[in-house]
Amino acid sequence: MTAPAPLTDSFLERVPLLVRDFITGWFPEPIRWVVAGLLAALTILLVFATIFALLTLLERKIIARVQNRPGPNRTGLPWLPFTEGRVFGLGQPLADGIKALTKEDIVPRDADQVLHFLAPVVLVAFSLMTFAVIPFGRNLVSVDLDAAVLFFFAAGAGTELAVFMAGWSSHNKYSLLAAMRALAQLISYELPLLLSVVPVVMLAGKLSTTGIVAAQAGWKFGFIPRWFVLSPWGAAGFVIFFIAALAESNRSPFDLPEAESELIAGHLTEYSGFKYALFFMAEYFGMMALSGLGVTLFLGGWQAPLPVLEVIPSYLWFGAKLMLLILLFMWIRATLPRLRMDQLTRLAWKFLVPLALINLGNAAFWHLSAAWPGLPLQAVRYAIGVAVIVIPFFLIGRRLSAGVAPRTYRYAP
Amino acid sequence: MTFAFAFLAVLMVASAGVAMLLRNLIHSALLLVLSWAGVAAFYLWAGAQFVAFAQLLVYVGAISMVVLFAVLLTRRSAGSVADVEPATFARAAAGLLAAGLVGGVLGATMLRSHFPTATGEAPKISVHDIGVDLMGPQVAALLVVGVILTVSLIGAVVIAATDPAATDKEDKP
Amino acid sequence: MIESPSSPLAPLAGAHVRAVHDAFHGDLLEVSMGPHHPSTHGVFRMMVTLDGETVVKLKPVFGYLHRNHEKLGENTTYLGSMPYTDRLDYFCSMTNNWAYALAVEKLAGQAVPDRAEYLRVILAELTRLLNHTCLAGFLLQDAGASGTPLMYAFREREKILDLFESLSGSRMMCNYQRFGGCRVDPTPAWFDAARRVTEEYPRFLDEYEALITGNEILMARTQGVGRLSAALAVSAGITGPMLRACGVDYDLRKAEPYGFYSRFEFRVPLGDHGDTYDRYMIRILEMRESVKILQQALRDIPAGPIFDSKAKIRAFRPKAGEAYGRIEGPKGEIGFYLISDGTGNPYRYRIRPPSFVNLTVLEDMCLGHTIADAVIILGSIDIVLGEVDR
Amino acid sequence: MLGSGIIQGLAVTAKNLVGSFHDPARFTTTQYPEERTKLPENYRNFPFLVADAANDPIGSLRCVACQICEKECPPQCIYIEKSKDKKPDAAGKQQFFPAVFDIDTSVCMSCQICVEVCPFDAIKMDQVFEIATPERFNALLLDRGQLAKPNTYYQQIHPTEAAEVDARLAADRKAGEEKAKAAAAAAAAKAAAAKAAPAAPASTAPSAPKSPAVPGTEAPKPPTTA
Repeated sequence: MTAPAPLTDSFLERVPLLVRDFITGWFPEPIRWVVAGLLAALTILLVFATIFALLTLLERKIIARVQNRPGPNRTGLPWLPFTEGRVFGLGQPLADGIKALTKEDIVPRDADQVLHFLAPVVLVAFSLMTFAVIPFGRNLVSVDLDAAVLFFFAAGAGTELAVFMAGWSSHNKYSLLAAMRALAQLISYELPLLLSVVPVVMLAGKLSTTGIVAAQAGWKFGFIPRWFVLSPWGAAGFVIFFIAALAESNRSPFDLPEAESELIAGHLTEYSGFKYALFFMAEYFGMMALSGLGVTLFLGGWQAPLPVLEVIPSYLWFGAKLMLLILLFMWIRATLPRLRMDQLTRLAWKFLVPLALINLGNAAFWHLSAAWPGLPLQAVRYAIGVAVIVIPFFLIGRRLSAGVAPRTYRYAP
Repeated sequence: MTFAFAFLAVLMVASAGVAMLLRNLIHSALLLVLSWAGVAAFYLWAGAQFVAFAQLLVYVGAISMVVLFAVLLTRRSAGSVADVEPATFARAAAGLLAAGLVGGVLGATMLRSHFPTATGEAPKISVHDIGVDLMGPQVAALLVVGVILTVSLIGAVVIAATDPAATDKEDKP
Repeated sequence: MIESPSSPLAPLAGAHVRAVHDAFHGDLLEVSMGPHHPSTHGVFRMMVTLDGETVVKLKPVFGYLHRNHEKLGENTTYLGSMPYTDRLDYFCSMTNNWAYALAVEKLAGQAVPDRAEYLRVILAELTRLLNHTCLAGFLLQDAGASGTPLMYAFREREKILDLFESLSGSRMMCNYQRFGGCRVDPTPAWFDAARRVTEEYPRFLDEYEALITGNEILMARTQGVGRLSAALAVSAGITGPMLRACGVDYDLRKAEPYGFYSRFEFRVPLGDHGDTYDRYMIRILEMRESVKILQQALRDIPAGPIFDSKAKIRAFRPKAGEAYGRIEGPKGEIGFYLISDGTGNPYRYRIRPPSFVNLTVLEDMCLGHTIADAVIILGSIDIVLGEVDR
Repeated sequence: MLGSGIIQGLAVTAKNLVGSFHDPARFTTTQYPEERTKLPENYRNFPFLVADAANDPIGSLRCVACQICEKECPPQCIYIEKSKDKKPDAAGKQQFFPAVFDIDTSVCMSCQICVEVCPFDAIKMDQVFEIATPERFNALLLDRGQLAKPNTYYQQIHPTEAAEVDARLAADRKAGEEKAKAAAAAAAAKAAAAKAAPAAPASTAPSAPKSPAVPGTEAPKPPTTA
């Protein structure tokens, strides 16, 4: 992240890098890279913490609107002029934050004090680390690692540990049950998540996130972007990735570890005050990071969808796509009931994993048939690509939903 | 660089040592995870990015879960203290003997081995090169490892699977 | 079952949890769900013994909301008990009122004018709509649907509650029926509003079903879960949609037509599986039938008095005797048994609460299912603790 | 197809998300303290005592302290002490009046049985619902001063019902006056004839029985038998 911005880019595109160079310019050359790294970390922390704060509000607003309610709209920013102290409840995150900070931090007497404290810290740390390898814009990636995708999942693995620590250390039956559930769920869905990413890595030939974005550059026929999601294997992979990401970030309909109708608040039951807020934050960070990875791997990263739209800076495109995915997360949460534990694991092992494996073969076919000449043959290639994934979907889907079907009812004579 | 090495080494050894000394098995398991993370950091320090992340993913992400599950599901002790019988002289002697034997073998091997001193820069190996290498010259080894893992997995499933009658009963709502 | 200190879950032992050892099941975990738990529909407590997440024993504990209802009824006048019946099953005050009024009218030999009978049918069917709508919402809430179906249910319930409010003066504690008729005569504007609600209801039901009935997750969660056999249901005295979901054709509106139900055309839906999904679907189908009854009743309601001129409000003293009045409430058969000794207070006042009787088979339905299923099975029984504990 | 039900559900929620911005049938919320829905006329919450004169509410209560409501109140939240002396009511008759009339609104369940049993139309249902108070003890125990509200207020909150009550009371009063006049005339004739000491017919005659069971918005009131 120390390379200067190429002068070929538009000014808006270069702004973040120019600011960085301006600030690092105050420091002597030998420690500039350290300053640049810290600056990147600080920016990510600030930007995503702000987005997190706004997302909590947005999520409540959206779910409220889906449910035909106005959502939080009372808490305003009292010092803002002309608003009568209310701006769509924009003060809500602030109020929530103050509440979380000032609330008494209750630790159960029998809890494992050290682990109880460490769990939220570890969780936030690991979920923040995943942001390091996501390219937010043309030249905006904090650490351009060669094995970036691997790093992402390695850092994500730490969060499971934190969830376990939280559940076990709370010394509460609900917490422990939730922790066990969370572990089973995270391990089960790690597999389809990874398997859905493998085709991307295979076709891009790289583990580096910037390399994968670069592999999706360019336009077919001058206007169709070459994003992976637009190919049959990519679309299937994206859907599998998305479902697995829902489960990995404990979002509805896979929010079993926090199933309030069964387990109160799951592994968060014994947490209060700011530690609870940290868990909450880490959950949103995880969701944003996974969405960011999804954008990078399947949706062309920071690339514009049309050549003419490239005047808009790349980081805005990334933000827009990220938002889109997060809205999808919220929409799903507002709609679906939750699965049962055995159904959840069955979905992973009997449905997503086989489909992801088939998709791997599909991607291989796509890779090998890339050179088929002529439009008709390309159309055949598309058809095969779609068929290879859709037919197993129907077969496995029918198997999975066996015995579960809408019913007809009779009436008393 | 020496400082980083020393720090990582101390971290690894210390966490492993404390893990052995602690009575609380969960704490021990978590410290073990820390030790593994130290190994990953050590790889990273040595410039082996791929191996480091793989170590993190596999050990911190997966193996640790297996260990924790094993501890939670098999522990037969009351309280959080490991169920250890009171120390006796015979026990201590047996422990010391075993430690001495293992240490002796390891030490002898290390003393006999010849470690060539690294000269100059470590070679830059990209993930791409590793992939090519694994799929090319080393593919036989990779396949053998895969087969062994598959066999062990199938074995585990066979052992874990209950008899059909019991499964049937469970399936019926 | 003995407590075993060597269980792996023993470190968790404390006030709420006890590791128990059972010779057959090995190590079990006893969890006390409730009385303060998000999904027990009030202050209900389930002592659940778990093998892993599977329920091997479930003991319902209730009485936390006991308010001495029956004894109060014996110490107040006949009329004085009427507002208390609102508070039994606070979703269905209109049907509770009707059942009580019916019992007292039987006791006193009191006639009811036609218009009042029609009104009672209209209000009872509106109550059925609102109760079943809410139940569907709560069931989905228990299944984890972050409140959306519940909010839609509440949106529609609001319209019915508005009707109740503009008629009786109160949204939930209607206190509307009297011995010999009803309290307030609805205005033509009220009937227009009721017709509008009735017309719009099928559209809401369509949307609601599109939202959730075909949902694969809901079907997977509810089909085959909490199965209740017809034999057990009959011998346990289960009534209402829960009984009809088992395929037993028993609806008091058909079996023992009270009021003017014999004048209306409607069908009684029956389930074949007796599982949670059937219990949910029977209620949806019953709502569609209720809409039909409402349309007929709102069309045919005659003009005339709503209160029998010979009926008494003050100093109401039925002659000595006993009577049992029962109706098909939304939750099942709700009945009131009264013994009069000729004074102003009943000598004995007894309620047959459908929630309470239906709750008795909870353990039988939950055994072998997971704790997550137990929650939605409880939700599908449709209990209101005000009625269970009385 | 697996997933079709889920997609259908997502379509419904999307429709509601959009609908909540433009469709008032979907977005039914009102922002309470600023916006208020109009209370229906029949809405009831807590009883109040009707007073005929707005300038002297306590002095002009219709209540004659007959204590029927106190007996009939299911949660027994009414406490009445009858006055020792009598004073003339609106019709000029000598009546007792409540020296103490308390309603504990923390106990009252707004069932309006007191209204139904009152033979004098003296207690009616109010429409107040914002009586929350931080005071723990006496703030919710309303005495007759707080309970007394003028008839004009009653006409304002329950117009239809109040009009009926007013008409009935006017008819009663007229009938009462005529009866009193007739009685007075008869008494005068009797007195003239027999020269006996005249009794005060107005003070002994109970309030005239009301027209029973008019189907309408008002609850029927059968004649007093207590």
